[in-house]
Formats: sequence, C-alpha cells, structure tokens
Amino acid sequence: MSARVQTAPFDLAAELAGFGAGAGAIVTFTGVVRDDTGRMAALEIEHYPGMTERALSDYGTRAADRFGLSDWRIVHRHGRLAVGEPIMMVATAARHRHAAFQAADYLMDWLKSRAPFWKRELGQDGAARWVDAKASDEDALSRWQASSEYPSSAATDDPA
Amino acid sequence: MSARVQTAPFDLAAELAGFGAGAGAIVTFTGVVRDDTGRMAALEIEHYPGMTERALSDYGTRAADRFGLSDWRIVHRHGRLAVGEPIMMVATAARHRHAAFQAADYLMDWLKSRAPFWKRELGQDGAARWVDAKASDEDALSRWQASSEYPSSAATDDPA
Amino acid sequence: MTLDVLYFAWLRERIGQPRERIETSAATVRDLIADLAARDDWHAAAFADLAAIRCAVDQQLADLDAPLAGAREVAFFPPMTGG
Amino acid sequence: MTLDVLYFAWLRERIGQPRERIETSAATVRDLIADLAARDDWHAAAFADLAAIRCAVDQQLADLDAPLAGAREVAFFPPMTGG
Repeated sequence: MSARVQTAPFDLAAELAGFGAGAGAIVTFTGVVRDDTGRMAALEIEHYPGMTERALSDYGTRAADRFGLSDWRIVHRHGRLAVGEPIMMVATAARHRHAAFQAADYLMDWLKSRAPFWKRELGQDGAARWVDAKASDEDALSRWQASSEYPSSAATDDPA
Repeated sequence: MSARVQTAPFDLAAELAGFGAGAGAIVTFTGVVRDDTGRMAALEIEHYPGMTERALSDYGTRAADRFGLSDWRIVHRHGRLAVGEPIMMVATAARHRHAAFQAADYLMDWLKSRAPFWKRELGQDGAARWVDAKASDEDALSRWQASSEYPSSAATDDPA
Repeated sequence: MTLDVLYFAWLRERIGQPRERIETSAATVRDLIADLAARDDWHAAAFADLAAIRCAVDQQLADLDAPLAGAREVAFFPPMTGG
Repeated sequence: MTLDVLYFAWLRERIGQPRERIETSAATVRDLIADLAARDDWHAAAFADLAAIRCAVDQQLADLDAPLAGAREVAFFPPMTGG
C-alpha cells in the first residue's frame, strides 16, 4: 500500500515482487507515452510536490476501502519522458477479480482528472503544447462520484 | 498476440518485454492460487489439450477485434500448483485505457467459464474436491454475450 | 460412425477412463448421451444430470442439440473453471 | 493574512512565476482570485477564464467558494492531466 512520485523509470516486475501476498487477483495498469502525431519529441510532466504524494495516497486508501483491496501501489513519474516510456502504473490486489479490476479502473479515473499532474507535449520542431483535459475523462470519473467527497469540478463556476 | 498453456511458472516481466509497443495503455491480470480455508495443500488444474490452445486463441482474437487491441497475451498453467503460485495471466494493450481494461475483464470472464480447464483442490488431509463453477461467473459472462457466437450454457437443457 | 469420446474432470473419474472410441449412429449430442448412458452403470451415473454437463464437438463448445454429422471427437465435462 | 500562492502549468507561465507570498483579506478562493486579478495584466490574463481554473487550498482540491480562514497555501492550475 504505497504511492510514489519519481523521475526515474520504474520496473513493473520489481514493483510486483511480494505485492498482494495472499490475494487471488492482481491487476496492473501501465500508461505509456504515445505519439499520435508522429511529431512528438517527448512528454514533460509537471506536478505539485507535496500535494501529489498526499493525493495519490488518499486515492489509494479510498480505493482499498471501497473495493476491499488487500494491497495497492501507485507509481507516477514526472519530468521529461520519451515516446514509449512508461509514465505511471497502478497495481491492485484483491480476493476476487472484479474488485481488483474495478479498483484499478477507479484509480485511473481519479489519477487522470484529480491528481495534480500536467502534461506538456514537446514537438520535434521545438514547439511545446499543454495537453488539454478530456471531457471523456471527466465523464469516466463521474461513474464513481456518488461516494466522493472531492469537489467534482469548478467548470460550472461563473467568472468572478 | 499469443496464447500458451504450460505447466511451468511464467514471469510477468518477461511476458511484457516488448509487449504492446506503441500502445498507450497496458493492463495485466494475474490469477493466484488462494487458500480460503487454510487447509489446502495445492490446486490441480486439468485441461483439454488441443482445444484449450484453440479456445484461448479464439478468445484473444475476438477481444482484439471487439476492443481494438494492438496486442494481447494469455498464459494459463495446468498441473499441480501450490498456494500463492500464479495460475494464469492476461495482458492487453490498446491506445486508451478503457479498451485495455474492458478487454482484460472480458477475457477473464471467458476464461473463467468457457476455457476448458477444471480445478481440483487438494486438501492437506489428502482429500480432493473438484471446484464448482460459480453462478456469479456465468452472470459476469452474460454481460458480453450479445455479440458471442458460442453457446451460452447447456444448463437449461432437460435430461435426455 | 466412429467417434472418439473424451471425458474430463469428474466425468472422467466416474466413467473410469479419459477416452474411448465408439461406434454410434447418434445424430446429435443428446442422442449420443442416450447411447452412452445405456452402456453400463458408470456411464449412466456420469450422465444422470445433464444440467451439470457441457460438451465440445471437434474441440468447439456445442450444445446438446448440436448435430454429429462429420464429427470425429466429442468431449464431455463439467462446467469449466478456468482463470 | 499571509498566503503562499502557487501556480502550475500555463498559469505559472502566464503569471511568470511559480509562487508568490501575498497579504490578502480574501475570505474565499473567489475573493482571492479577484484580489490577484486586480494586481496586473498578467494576473488578470491568467484568471480571465475561471472555467479553466482549478484550485487547492492547503493541498486539498477545493472549489471557488471554499473559505480561506486558516489557510496557508493556495494553488491555482488548469484541469489536471495525470495518468
């Protein structure tokens, strides 16, 4: 049961050594830098030191409570990542597969829209572009919202 | 894109080396021998040589088509397995996380109820007991049934 | 018609062998079961509860009304418990 | 009240600094934004579209009407894109 933020690559096998002992089902998710345009040089990830670790731990603990996980792990990188490099991973362990799948899915939806990371694509031409949040990620998160205490969105607020 | 049946243990890290190149999302599921009673010595898995490999390949191909996977892998062990040993794994790779999650979930539901494996629990007292299929696994599978060509069940057939 | 009939898990145990080669004129899986169940008490006991039996014809899952024309291998087994 | 105000991603770029320590009497996040936006054109531009802004008070996500009493650190940033 741990969350880490780091610039270094992680090794899925090493993360899973001893993970989830006694569980019947282990699910992992790995996010990888993808280049849809063929013109990307790298992805740069900014985060909010201090808050990030706290948020990841909170989400992990909440997932463990909600889905009865026996173990969980979140590793998220920041800094500059090349195309094809792993960005982050989530692992969940539970007695049965549905709990492990749902918890990993739930954690990913939270991480996508509520963990304080911001992605910037660096083009081969030197241009940098902040990645926009996707409405589909917000929709995905709303599937779980009933039991959330976090504010869902500031998007409906009027300008001051 | 491969399916294997074997008695030997598998190494998740080795299975994932080079897996899903170009994908943005990789999901893995690992099933582990669990002892709920504290009296189990081992799990023994019987399968149907010839049909098993074909069925696993069919399910993998169908998942790839349905969810747009760029890669998938299924490894399932048979023979005698000790408590805590990995039984099987599924890995799925796709552009986006929901496809990878759903495909892994779908494959697990098929493997649980439609792949020709039969589990027998061997007790520490020497007793052996065939594991019953669970109605919940059949229910889980019915979520995907609309697009299946396989017969869903013979359970409603009358005695001859 | 010559058929290889295979049994798995407790069906294999009850019938006492993993496979047998038989001659039959059964048109469907259900006919084949009736044919097999009539052979001896072991077969009869194994096939007593059809709701607990699944089958494959030539290594494809099939239901009890599946035709056997052209089939070479039929397998009977309890509901599968993979994964 | 003394507050550390942090900016991330394009908010940091538009405002031209990652953090600043300010004195304010703002009672809520929304009041604080009005206070900051009045400081100069860069702040005004950064806060022009509140729908594009998220915030955290003492490292917990908060909405724009969250009270600031007792707060020490407020962060502003665009919608998060983790995972």
